Amino acid sequence: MGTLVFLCLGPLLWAVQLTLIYGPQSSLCAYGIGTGQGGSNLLVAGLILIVSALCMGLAAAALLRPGAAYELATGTRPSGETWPFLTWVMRALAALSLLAMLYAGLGALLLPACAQLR
Amino acid sequence: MAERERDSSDRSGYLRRLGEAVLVVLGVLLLGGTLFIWSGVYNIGASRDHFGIVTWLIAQLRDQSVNASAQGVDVPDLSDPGLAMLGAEHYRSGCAACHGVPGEPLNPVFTSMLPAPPDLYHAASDYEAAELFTIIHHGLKYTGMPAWPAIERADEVWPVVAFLLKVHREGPQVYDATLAEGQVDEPGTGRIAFENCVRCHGDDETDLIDDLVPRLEGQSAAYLARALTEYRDGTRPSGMMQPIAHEMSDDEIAELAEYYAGLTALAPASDLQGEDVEAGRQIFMNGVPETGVPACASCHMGANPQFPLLAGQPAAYLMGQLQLWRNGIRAETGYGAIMATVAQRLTPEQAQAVSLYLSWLPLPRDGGDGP
Amino acid sequence: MSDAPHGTPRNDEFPNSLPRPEGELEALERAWEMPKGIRILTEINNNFVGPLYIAAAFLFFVLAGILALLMRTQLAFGDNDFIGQDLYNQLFTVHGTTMMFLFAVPVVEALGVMMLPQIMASRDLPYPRLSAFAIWAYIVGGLVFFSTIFYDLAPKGDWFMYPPLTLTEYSPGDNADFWLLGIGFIEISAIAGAIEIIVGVLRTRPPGMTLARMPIFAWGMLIFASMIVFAFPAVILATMLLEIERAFGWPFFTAELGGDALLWQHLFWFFGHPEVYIIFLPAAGLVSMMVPTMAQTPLVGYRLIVVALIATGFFSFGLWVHHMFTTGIPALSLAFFSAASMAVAIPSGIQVFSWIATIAAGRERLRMSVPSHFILGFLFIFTLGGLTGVMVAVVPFDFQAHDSYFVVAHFHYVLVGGMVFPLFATFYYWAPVISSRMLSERLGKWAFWLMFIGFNVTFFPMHITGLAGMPRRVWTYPGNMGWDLLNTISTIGAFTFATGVLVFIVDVALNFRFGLQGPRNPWNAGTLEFMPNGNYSMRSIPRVTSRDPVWDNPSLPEEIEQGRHYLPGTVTGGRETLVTSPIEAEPQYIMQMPQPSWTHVSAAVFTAGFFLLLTIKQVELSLTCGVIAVISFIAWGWQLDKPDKGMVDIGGGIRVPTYASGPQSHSWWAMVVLMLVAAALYASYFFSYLYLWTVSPEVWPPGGSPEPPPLLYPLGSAVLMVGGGIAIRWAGRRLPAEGARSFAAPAVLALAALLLAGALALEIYGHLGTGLSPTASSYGALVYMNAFLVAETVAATVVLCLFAAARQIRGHVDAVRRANFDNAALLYYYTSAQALFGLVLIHGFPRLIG
Amino acid sequence: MMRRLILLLLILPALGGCAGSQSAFMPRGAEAERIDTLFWVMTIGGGIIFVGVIAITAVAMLGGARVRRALSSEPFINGAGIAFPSVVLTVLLVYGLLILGAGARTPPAGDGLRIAVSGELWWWRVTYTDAEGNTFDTANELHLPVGEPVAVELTSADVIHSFWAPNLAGKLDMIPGRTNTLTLTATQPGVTRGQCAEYCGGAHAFMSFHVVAQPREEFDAWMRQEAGPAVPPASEAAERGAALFLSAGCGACHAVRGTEATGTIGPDLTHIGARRSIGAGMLPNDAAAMRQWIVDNQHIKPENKMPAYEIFTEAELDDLSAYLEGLK
Repeated sequence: MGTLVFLCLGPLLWAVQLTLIYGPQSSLCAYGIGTGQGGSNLLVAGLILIVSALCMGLAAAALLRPGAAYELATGTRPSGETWPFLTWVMRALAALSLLAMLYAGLGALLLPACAQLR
Repeated sequence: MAERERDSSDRSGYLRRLGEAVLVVLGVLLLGGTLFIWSGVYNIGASRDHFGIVTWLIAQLRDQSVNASAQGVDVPDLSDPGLAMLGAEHYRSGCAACHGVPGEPLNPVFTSMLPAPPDLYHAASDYEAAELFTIIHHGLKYTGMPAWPAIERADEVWPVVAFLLKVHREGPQVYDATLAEGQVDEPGTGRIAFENCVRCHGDDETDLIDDLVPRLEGQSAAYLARALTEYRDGTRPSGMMQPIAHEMSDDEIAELAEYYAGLTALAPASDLQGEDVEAGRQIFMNGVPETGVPACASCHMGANPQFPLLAGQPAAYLMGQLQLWRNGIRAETGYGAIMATVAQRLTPEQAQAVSLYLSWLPLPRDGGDGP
Repeated sequence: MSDAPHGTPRNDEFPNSLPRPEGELEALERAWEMPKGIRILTEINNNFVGPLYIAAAFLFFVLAGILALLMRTQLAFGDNDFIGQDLYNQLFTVHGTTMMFLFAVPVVEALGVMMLPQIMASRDLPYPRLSAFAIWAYIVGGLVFFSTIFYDLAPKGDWFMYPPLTLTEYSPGDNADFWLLGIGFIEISAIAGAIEIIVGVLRTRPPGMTLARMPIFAWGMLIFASMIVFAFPAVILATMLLEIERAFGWPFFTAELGGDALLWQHLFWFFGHPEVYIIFLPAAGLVSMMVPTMAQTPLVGYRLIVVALIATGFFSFGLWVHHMFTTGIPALSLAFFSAASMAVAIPSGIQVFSWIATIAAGRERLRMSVPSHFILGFLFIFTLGGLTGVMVAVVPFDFQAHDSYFVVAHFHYVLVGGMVFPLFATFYYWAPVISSRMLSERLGKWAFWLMFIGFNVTFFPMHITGLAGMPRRVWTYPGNMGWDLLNTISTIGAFTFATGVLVFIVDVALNFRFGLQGPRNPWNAGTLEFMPNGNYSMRSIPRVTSRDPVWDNPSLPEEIEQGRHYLPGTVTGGRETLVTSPIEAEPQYIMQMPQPSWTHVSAAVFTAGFFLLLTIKQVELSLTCGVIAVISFIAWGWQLDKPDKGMVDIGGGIRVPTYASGPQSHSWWAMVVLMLVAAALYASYFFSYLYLWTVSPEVWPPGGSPEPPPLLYPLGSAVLMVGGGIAIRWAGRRLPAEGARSFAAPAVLALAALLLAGALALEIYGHLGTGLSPTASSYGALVYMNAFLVAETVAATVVLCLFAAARQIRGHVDAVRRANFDNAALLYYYTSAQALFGLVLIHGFPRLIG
Repeated sequence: MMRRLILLLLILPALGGCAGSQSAFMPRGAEAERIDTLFWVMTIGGGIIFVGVIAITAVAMLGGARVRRALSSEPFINGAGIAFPSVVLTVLLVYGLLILGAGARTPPAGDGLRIAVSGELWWWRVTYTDAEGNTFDTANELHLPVGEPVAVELTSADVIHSFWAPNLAGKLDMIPGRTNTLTLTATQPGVTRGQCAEYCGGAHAFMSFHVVAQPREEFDAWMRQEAGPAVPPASEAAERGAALFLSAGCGACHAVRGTEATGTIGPDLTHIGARRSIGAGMLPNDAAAMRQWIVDNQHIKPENKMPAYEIFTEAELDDLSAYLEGLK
C-alpha cells in the first residue's frame, strides 16, 4: 500500500493542491471576500499561488529525491528488482503533476478572484 | 457417478411417459367437448335450473372471484346517515325494479330470471362491505347484474353499500322510512318529475339529502342545463345522474334549470369561524401563483353563467369533485378539462381548505356582493 | 494430453518434473468441474460468468442502440412527430443510462472478470462468488430497469437526473425512483466487481510478474477499478440524498430551505467525469495488448503508458466542474478545471504516440486483420474526439458548445471511438480464447467499415448542428432552422452503424454454429491468455520473467499443459489459487476458493427484488426479499473461510501455507478496499455538508436552527464506541488456541456491537431532543443524514460482529483461523473512526461558526 | 476570407433557412464574436494536428524502414506525445483564459436599465426596469439597444433552465435560488432566436425566445410603448373579446395592464400583439395562430401549463383573437 502511495506522490500532491485552492477560493467568494478589485482579490490570488508553490515544491523534491520519498511513504528502504521501474514511473508522474499544478495556478495570475465574467 | 446418471435417465423417461398421457387425456376432452356443443343437446333455457353441481360450482366461482376482487378495497366510513338515504334513493330508481322492495316478494317477471335476483335484505349477511361494493361496482357475469353505469365513479357506489348495510342492520322497514320523506313514485319506472330532484338535492325549503350532493337552488340556469346535458351525453360520468338525465328532453332540462335558478338558496349551516377558513379564502381569492393555481374567484363568482357558483356548496361534495378532477375523471368536457388542470395543481390540503371556505361562504343572493 | 510431440527437456529446468503423478489432472478437473443442468446457474468460475456477463452487457448495448435508432428516426427531419414528446424524453434518458451504467462499465468489468485470470495465469479471481453475485444482481436489476420503457414508467430526467426537475414536485410518479434505486443498486454491483478486480490484479499474478511486467490491460483494469472505488460512492450518496428528498422531503436540493441544486451536479459529475475515463482506460489497455501482437513487437513506451494510465486516473477526478462551466460559478474556479482538462490531454497523447511508435517498430508491417481495422478506426475517431475535448475544455468555447449537439458529437467520438471500437477489436481478438474459434475476417471487415463510416456520418455533422444552434435533448425542432439536412445525414449514418453491429451479431451467431477451429494462439500473442486452458484456467502456473513470456519461450504452452510449472494440480483437493505479493509477485500462500452455490444467486435476486419492490412501494414484499437476501448472504459467508490445511508444496521447492490472516490475507485486502469505498462515500457527505453551509449559512445554528444538543451526548457516544473498540482489541489478543472454543470473545463482540448501536441511538436521541427536524432545513437534513450514514455502517458492523461471534461459538474461529474476527474488528475500528469524525463535525462545526 | 469559405462549406446545409437565425456561426454580439474567433483558431489548429496524427500513423504503417525506425522510440513519444502537446496546451490555456478574462472589460452601460429574465416551465418572463425604477413585464422576447453592454439577470422559477442566444453569447444557466448575470452586447441590429439549453422536462424543446437588437432610439421608443398600459379595444369584436377575456377567467393567469386582468401565473399579455411569436416561439403571431393556440395549445406544445380552452364558439374565438392581436 505504501508503495502505491509512493508511486502516486505527484498526482496526490496535485489533488491536494486542487482541493486547497478550489475549496478556499469558492468559500471565500461565497462570503464575498475577494469580490472587490483590490486587497481581497490579492488575498485569494496570493493564497492560490502560495499553495501552488508549496505543492509544486514538494513534488519537485520527490522528483529529485525518490529514495527519501519512498522511505517517507513506506517506512522501509527501497529494494527489489522493481525499484528502478517504480522510481521512473514516480518521477514521470511527478513531472506531469508539476505541469498540471502549474496550469491550475496560472489562472490566479490572469483572472480576478471571484467575478463571473459573463 | 454412473449410478446417478441412470437415476436421472429413469426419471426423465417417466416424465416423458407422463407427458404423453397428459396429451392423450387433453385430446379426448377437446374432442368430447366439441361433440357435445355441436350436438346441441345442452338445454340453455332459463326454465330449468342448472344441475346441483353446476349451481354449486358457479356459486364457488362467484364468491371466490368477488372475494379476490374485494381484496385491496378500502372501505370508507359509512356511518353518515345521509349516505344510506342517498343510497336508498338510487336503489329505488336503479335497483328496485329487479330486486324489489326489501323484505317483500318480487315481481313474478323477475323471479323467472335464472338466477332470480335475490332479495337484498339478506345481502349483507352473505357478503362484507368490500364484497358488496365489488358486486355493485362491477356487476356479475351471466346473472343479469349490471356493472355501475359510470365505472370510473367508484365513489358513487358506497352510498348503496351503506344503504344495504343499514337495511340489514335495522330491517326492511328502513326502506319505507327513508322514502316516506319524499314523494313516492313507482319504483324505477316512468318519467322523472321535478319533485324527484328535490328528494336528493332539496330546494328552497328542503335541505340536501347528503353532503355528497350539490345544492342546485340559485345556481345559474346555463350551468345546470349544461350539467344535465353532459350527463345525458355521457361526457360527465355518474352512475346516479346519467340514467336520470337519459330520460330527459331538452325542454325538460331547460325548464328544470330555470326552475332551480329561480329559487333562493338556503343559508349554509356551518359552525366554522372566519379564521378556520382563512387559508381557503386566500386560495379562492388569490390562487397559489407559485404552483400555478389561479384564483378560483376569477371564474366562479358568477361573471360567466357557464361557470358554477360554488359558495355554499357542501365541503364533502366539493372535495369529492376536486378529487374526480385530480383523477382525470371529469376532464372530458371543455370546461372540465380546464378545471382538471387547475385541480391537479392543488395539494389535498389546499383542496380541503378551499372546500371548507366555500361551504362556509354564503351564496350571493340576487347577484349581491361576494365575500 | 501428456503425449506431447516434443522431446523431454531436462527436468531440473522446471519447478515440477515429468511424468506427473497418476490422477493429478483428473483431480484438478474434478475440482473445477462445471455443475450440470440447471445447477449451471450456480457456477462461479470466470469461464462461465465472464461470457454470461459480456453477453448481458452486449444485450443492453443493442437495446440502448435500438432506442437511439428510434430517436434518430424522430429527429431525421424538423417538425416530425413519429415519437411523441413524453416517450422521447424517456428514450434519451434510458438510452444514456443504459449505455453508461448497464453497458459501458459492466462490459469492461466483464472483460476483466473473464480475461484477467487467463492473462495472469491464476485459476480464478479471488472472490468468484462476489463477481457471480454482482453479475446476477446486474442482470436482474438491469432487465427490470430497462423494461420500464415498455410500461411508460421509465425515468425522464435524462441520464444525469438533475434536480429540481427530478424532485417529486416536477417528476411525480415512480419513474425517477426507478432510476435512483435501480441505478444505485447497479452501482453497488459495480463496486463489488471493482473490489474483485483490484485484489485480483494485485494478489493473484503469477510468480515473477512484477508491477514492471504486468500486461497493460491489467494496469488498465487496476486503475479502472480503483477509480470506481473513489468515483462511484459520490453518485451513490447523490442518489441516496435525492431519493430521501423525494420520499421524505429532506431538503438537500431545494433552494428555499437551504439546499442547492448544484450540490447534485457536483456530486454527480465527481462521479460522471471519471466515469468517462473509467470506460476509456481499460479500452486503452486493450489496445495496448493488441497493437504489439498485430505489430509482432513489444510495446514501445510501456512505462510511459503506465504513467499515462495512472495520470489519467488521477487527473480525471479534477475535471468534474468541466460539466458546470455554464452554471455561473466564478471564472477563476472554472480556470482550475480548464487547467486540469488540459493536463489530462497529455496522457492521452502519450498513449496515442506509443501505439504509433509500436506500429512503426514492427519487424513487418502491421497485420491488417479485423482487430487492426478496429484499432485504426479507434485511433482516427478517438484523436478527433480528443481534439474536440480540448476545445470544450477551453471555457469560453464551452459556453457555446455546452448542451448543444456539438457536445453530443464530442462525447460519442470519445466514448464510441475510445471504447466501443477497441471493444469490437477485442471481440475479434479474443474470440478464440472463449470459443476456440475465430470470427470471420470477411464479415468482420464488413462490420468495421459499416460501423466506421456509419459512425462518422452520424456524429461528424453533429459538431456543426450544435454550433448552428441546436440544443441537446430536444424531441423535435422547427423545420426552418436549417438543421434538417444535417440531421437527416446523421440519421442515415446511425442506421449504417446499426447495420455494422448487425453484421457482427450475425458473425458471432455463425461462429457458434460453424466457426472454424482456429490455431491455439492465432495471432501469435506474447501474453498468457492464449495458453491452453480448461475450466481451471492453466494446468500449471509459470514463473514470468518478461513482459511477453510466450515470445521469449515458444515452448511455454506445452510446458504449461504438461504441468511442469507451479501448482500443476490441486493441493487442497478443492478449488484454489496461488496468492502472490502485490509488488514483486512472490508466492505467498494458497487461497482456498469457494464452490458453486445457490446462495449468491438468491442473494442477488432478492437484493434486486428488495430495491425494485421498494421502488413501487410494495413495502412488505420488499422487506421479505430483503430478509431472504440477508439470510442468503449469511449462508454464503458461512461457507467461506475454510480451515487451515497446513503447508503445501507447489513445486520448485516452494512450500506455502494454505491459510493467511492479517495484512497478507486476501479478505483483509477486500475489507480495506471496502473501507475505502465507505470512506469515499463519507467524504462525499463531508463535502456536501461544507458545501451547503457555504451556500446557505443562514439555516445553520444558532440563527437558523436549534443549537446542537449538549456535549454530554457526543461525549457519551464517543465513550461507548471507544469502549467497544478497546474490548475488541482485548478479545483479539485472547482468541483460543487452534481448534479450541471460547465464549469470552463472542461475548465481547456482541457487547461491542451493542455499544455501537447504543452510541448511534444516543446521537439520534440527542438531536431529536433539540427539536431539530430533518425536513425543516438543509442543516437538519444533513445532521440526520450523518446519523443515517453512520447507521448503515453500524448495521453492517453489527451483522459482521454477530456473524463472527456465531462462528466463534461453532468453533470456526481461533488464534490461527482468525480472518473472520480480524475483519469484524477492522470494520469496527473503521466504523467508530468514521462515527467519531462525524461527531466532531456535527457537534463541533456549528459551535465553531456560532 | 479563407475562414468564411470553410464556414460556407461546413454549414451550407445550415444556411437553408435563416428565419430568426439561431447559430453561433453568425455572431452578432461581442461575446459570440470572441468565441467565434476562438473556435476558428482551435478548429484550424486542431485540424492540422489531426491530419498530422493520421499522416504519422500512415507513415508508421507504410513508411520506409528508416522513417519507421525513427518513429519507434521513446524519444519520439516524448516529443510528439508530451513536449508538443504541453506547448500547444499551455498556449491554448493562456489564450482561453485571456478570452475568458475579456468578459471583465465590458461593464454594463450606466443608464440604469436592468433586464431580468426568469426561466419558467416552458417560457421566459422578462422584466425591464428603467433608470427611474419603473418596471414592466413582457415575455419570450428580449429587446436590446445595439452597441451597449446590458446586464441581464437570469433566475429560475422552478427547475434549471439555460439561457442561450447563440448569435449573441454563450449560454448561462438559470438555477433556482441563484441569480446569474450575463452581459450582452449586440453588435448589429436585427432579430435572432434563442432557446433553453438545459433539459427542463416536458416541453423543453419548445422553449424559445427572440432577441431584438435595435438602435437606441428605436429601443427607447419600444420601452415607452411597452411600459404603458394596454391599448383599449379598437373594434366591436375586440370589445366583446375583452369582456370574454375577463369573464372566462383568463385574467387569473394573465395580466393585461390597465384592465382587471392581473394574473401573474402566465405571460403578461399587455402588448402581446406586438410580439413575434406565441407560446415561446411556437407559432407566428397572428389571429389564426392565436385561435389555434387558445383551443389546441396542448397539442401544439404538450404539457404546457395552460389548459386547452375548448369552450368557446367560433365567434367567441374570433372576438378573443381580435382583442389579443389588437394589444400592440
